[in-house]
Amino acid sequence: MINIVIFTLATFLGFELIHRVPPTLHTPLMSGANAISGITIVGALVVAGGGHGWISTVIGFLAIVFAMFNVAGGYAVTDRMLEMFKRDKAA
Amino acid sequence: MINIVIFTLATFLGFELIHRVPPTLHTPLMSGANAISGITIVGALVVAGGGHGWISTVIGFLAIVFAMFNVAGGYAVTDRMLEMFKRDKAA
Amino acid sequence: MMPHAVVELSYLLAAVLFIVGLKKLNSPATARQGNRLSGLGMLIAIVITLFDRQIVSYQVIVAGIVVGTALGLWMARTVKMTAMPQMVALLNGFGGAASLLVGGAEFLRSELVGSSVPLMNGIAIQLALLIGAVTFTGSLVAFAKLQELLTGRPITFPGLQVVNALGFLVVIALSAYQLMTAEALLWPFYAVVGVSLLLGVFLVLPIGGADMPVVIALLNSYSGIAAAMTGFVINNHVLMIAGAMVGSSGIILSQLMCKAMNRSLTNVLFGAFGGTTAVASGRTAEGLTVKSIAPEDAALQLAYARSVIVVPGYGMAVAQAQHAVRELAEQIEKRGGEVKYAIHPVAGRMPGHMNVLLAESNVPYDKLYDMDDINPEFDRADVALVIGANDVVNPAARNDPASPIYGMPILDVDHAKSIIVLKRSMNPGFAGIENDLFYNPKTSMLFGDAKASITKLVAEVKAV
Amino acid sequence: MMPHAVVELSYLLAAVLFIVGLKKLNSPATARQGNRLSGLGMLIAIVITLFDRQIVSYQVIVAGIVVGTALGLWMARTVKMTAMPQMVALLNGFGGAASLLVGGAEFLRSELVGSSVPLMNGIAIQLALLIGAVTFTGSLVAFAKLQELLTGRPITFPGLQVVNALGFLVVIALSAYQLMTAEALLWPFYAVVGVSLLLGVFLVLPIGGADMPVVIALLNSYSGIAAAMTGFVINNHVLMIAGAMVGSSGIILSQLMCKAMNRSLTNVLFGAFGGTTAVASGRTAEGLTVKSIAPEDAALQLAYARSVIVVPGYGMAVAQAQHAVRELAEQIEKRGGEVKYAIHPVAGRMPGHMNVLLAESNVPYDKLYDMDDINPEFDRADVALVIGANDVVNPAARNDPASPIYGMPILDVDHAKSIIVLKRSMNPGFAGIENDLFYNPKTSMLFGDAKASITKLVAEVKAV
Ligand SMILES: NC(=O)c1ccc[n+]([C@@H]2O[C@H](COP(=O)([O-])OP(=O)(O)OC[C@H]3O[C@@H](n4cnc5c(N)ncnc54)[C@H](OP(=O)(O)O)[C@@H]3O)[C@@H](O)[C@H]2O)c1
Ligand SMILES: NC(=O)c1ccc[n+]([C@@H]2O[C@H](COP(=O)([O-])OP(=O)(O)OC[C@H]3O[C@@H](n4cnc5c(N)ncnc54)[C@H](OP(=O)(O)O)[C@@H]3O)[C@@H](O)[C@H]2O)c1
Repeated sequence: MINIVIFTLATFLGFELIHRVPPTLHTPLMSGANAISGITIVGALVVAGGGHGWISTVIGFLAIVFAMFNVAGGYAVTDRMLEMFKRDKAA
Repeated sequence: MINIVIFTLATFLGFELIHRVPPTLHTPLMSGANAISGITIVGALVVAGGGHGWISTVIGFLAIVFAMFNVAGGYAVTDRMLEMFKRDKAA
Repeated sequence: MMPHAVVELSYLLAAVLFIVGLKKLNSPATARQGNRLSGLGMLIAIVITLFDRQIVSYQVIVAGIVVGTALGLWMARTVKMTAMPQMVALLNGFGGAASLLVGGAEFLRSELVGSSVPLMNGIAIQLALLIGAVTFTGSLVAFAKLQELLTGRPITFPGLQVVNALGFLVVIALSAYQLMTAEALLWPFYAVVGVSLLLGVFLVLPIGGADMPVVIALLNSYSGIAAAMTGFVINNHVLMIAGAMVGSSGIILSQLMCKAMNRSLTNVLFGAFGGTTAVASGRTAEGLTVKSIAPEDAALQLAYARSVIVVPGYGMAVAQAQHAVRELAEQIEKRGGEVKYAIHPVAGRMPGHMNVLLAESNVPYDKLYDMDDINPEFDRADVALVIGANDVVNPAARNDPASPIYGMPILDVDHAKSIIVLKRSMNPGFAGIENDLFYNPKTSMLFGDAKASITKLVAEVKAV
Repeated sequence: MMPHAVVELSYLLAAVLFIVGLKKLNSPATARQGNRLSGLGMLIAIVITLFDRQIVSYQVIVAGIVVGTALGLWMARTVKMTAMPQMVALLNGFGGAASLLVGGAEFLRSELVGSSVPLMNGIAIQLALLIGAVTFTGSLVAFAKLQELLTGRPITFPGLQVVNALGFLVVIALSAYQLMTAEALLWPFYAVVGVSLLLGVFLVLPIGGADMPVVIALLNSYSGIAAAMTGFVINNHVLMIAGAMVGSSGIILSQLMCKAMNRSLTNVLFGAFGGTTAVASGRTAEGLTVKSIAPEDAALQLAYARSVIVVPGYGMAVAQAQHAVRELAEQIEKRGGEVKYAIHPVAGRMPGHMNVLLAESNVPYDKLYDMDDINPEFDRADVALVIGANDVVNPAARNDPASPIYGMPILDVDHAKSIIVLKRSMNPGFAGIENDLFYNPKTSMLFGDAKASITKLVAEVKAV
């Protein structure tokens, strides 16, 4: 139950935060938010490392690969994009 | 522990929400937020009604009076102020 | 007793209503609805608590609710709009008192029953006591200062802050002792409450009357945190959520005020600002002349102005001149002039003070402009009409690095073609400093109580 | 194993870093730091999990992390900026797959061990399976469409939506059965996963290629919710918080795009928009003439313009003309002209697409203006240079109630003194409709690939 409270609060907080991101940053926002959703890596680690037999381990391995791809790729590509955003040096 | 998580999330959410209140509404914001802090009435009810002996009951009674003053007065005076804010009829 | 899930969901619903209510406060058009939703959330929280908990003695509860509600509503109905700062201080203090009492009752209960409280709850109880008590007495002192039951001057003595620091340490030490000891002791409890109550008094006494709004915002924040602490104690998350949000609200508002005054929070709390009057700043007014103007002449200027910017300040609140101001604006508009209102973020004695007063007198809120929006417009204004404002239009904030208000953002009234200042004398405003604006060749002073002066102006403009 | 409080606080710290990271995304100046803080939060969450949980087989984990990270970084390094929509789709799909796998593993474990799962967790597992699977295959289809492995046209057949609705009902029914039955059954599990995977495919196939960004934003939202569900399953709040925030982010972005296109989300998802090409709208282009212009003449206009507004669109991305555009702007600025960029919220194929491309070519972000800010400036512009934009400058959105894009807010390029449009032909843009702008007497068409045309323009302006 308390979990639903947390989920609700985080949803509201997400709305407020995202609403303030300017359109200029919407593409990095998408990839950055994407990277955050890779948090499911925590679940993958728990599954893979728990020693619940080989099925779990295989599934866990795949889950880790997918999630880490999402995390590493997401953060790196977002960083690459954001690096390019520069203010006018003259101004 | 989970309570600290909730408190943290709510604090961040509060910051985001309040930052968007325009200066024009800062006085009603103060009294309105004040009314919300009267939520401690819930605690007062629990204390007063629990039947934990007369000390608790007396303290609980006082707590209810104070908290209800805060709640009723806060919401009512905020409503009174907000009622006065009107857009230009001509515009 | 109700099913657990229903109770929890109802509390969550209450929390969501608080959130949505605050969200809707971001525009005057939806703010009232937001406040009502928030109130609905409160109602739900109260009702569900009454149903859920094993309430044995309804009489006491009903009595308490009736008394509290009646008093609160009566105050809310009768309070003058100009007395809003006091009202908020009082509400605040009562909220703090409630948290203090709840914390105390929970402490006594656990101590008497001898049940051992988890450490987290123990800490929360001690915090509820400390913060609740400081909020209670601090708010009452703030109330007394604003209501002028106490002098607005800082009341202080050498070493006061040392005493406060010591008191604070004592509370911490006693609380820690209380948490650590296994015995059921009452004296540390009474001591914590007593010292905390005194702390509230001594923390606020040395702060000047006009800094009270910052104090109130901060105490508001505390009362929220105290409520959140009682939430930890009775393990109810709606209290934590609501309390935490109020906590952040107060902190934001006090920061905002400090920024608008270009002072640090430390300076406000410990600076004993506003003690000295009329400190001559580096450059004094000697040798400069003041031009006074008669109501008829001022009225002529206003009647023929195409664009007038009204700059209200604390003096408008003191004189209760807001209704007269609206009348004057209507007269000017009738003659084809345009009237806008320039609202400085710390004009008056609390944030948004001027807005509420002008709203009361039916000035539409889209004619009220924030400092940043209106400042560029003074260049084009024919007349800047300064009504009981002083510090917020003092050019020393821009020019005089020696001035105590140097660096504070101000309204650029001196960019207007002509300036008319309404006040009773040459006395300084809250900051206690000379104002060069009054000696500006473009400035004319219309001396007298703001309400009386404006009433005259209205009559004269009508007669033009 | 670490002390419980340390673990919990570390997860909370990770969540706070995600929050602060998103907060800092509100300005280009702090965005990069924000993204890195968010990444730090992720690192903390991963490390603390490795330390805390009873991890027995580190080899598998290390292998998985190395493989996944290597692939991810390699993609991130090598992907072209113009291919960002595909990249996001792929990342998204993989996130969904991970949630699906975690949900599946948890299900199998509980089922095999025979431990009875609390109802809440059971529901969360089923939701993780459904949402994870739909996100996975849906994103892959979106990727294929954007990468042009599949046609961009809607692929649909009569009754498809009925099939989808049925599939959805089947999943719900099977999940409910699974939750209710006490037996350890595997077939409903496989069926739920299988049908959900198909659902993802069939939900996205009937949506046109240019609507993919909306789909991706929505799927992004789903992948967040799927992550939150796995958080419910393994009872970890950092997953819930992060997942919920991503969930709201995707919803906001898809709403924003729909609003900028003046279409409902339902229309995007089920409208099979973009199927027909060059639908003649009410008023066709017959009898109107198009004025074509030579690069030399266009260059002359640009060279002597004092104020140029560049309007980039999808064609600039196709032609990869962003670097050439910057060069052209520099030449114009060298000659004393002022160049601004007008960015329509749905120009290109994903929100912020043009901004990223122009940032890549080193255009400072303070020269990029949002639609509402730049629209009033077209009145004062000498030349509006439209580079591969079409629908976002189509005046039919203002004038022609019969047009499918009627009501969509557009850039007011037709208010400029002169308009130069760069495109390859008279073919329509994504919406498949004629554009009256091209027949406007003020408009000159410079036909050809945008990059080639602009390179010519640069040379010509230099030569002037
Ligand atoms: N708003 C807030 O939240 C807040 C918070 C903390 C501190 N403050 C401080 O409060 C001050 C506010 O500035 P302000 O310009 O509004 O006010 P001010 O600087 O305090 O000046 C008010 C002026 O009004 C005049 N006045 C008083 N009663 C009057 C009457 N009946 N008729 C006509 N005039 C009258 C006074 O002059 P006479 O005596 O000559 O009439 C005085 O100079 C600032 O220093 C600000 O930093 C505000
Ligand atoms: N950005 C988003 O988030 C988003 C999301 C969903 C939908 N959409 C939709 O996508 C559309 C975007 O509008 P838009 O104005 O940017 O693009 P558009 O309307 O799709 O038009 C693009 C134009 O670029 C031209 N073009 C293509 N390749 C070119 C090249 N190599 N050189 C020069 N010109 C080239 C094409 O004309 P030729 O073939 O004649 O060259 C085409 O008319 C809108 O309809 C919008 O609703 C956008």
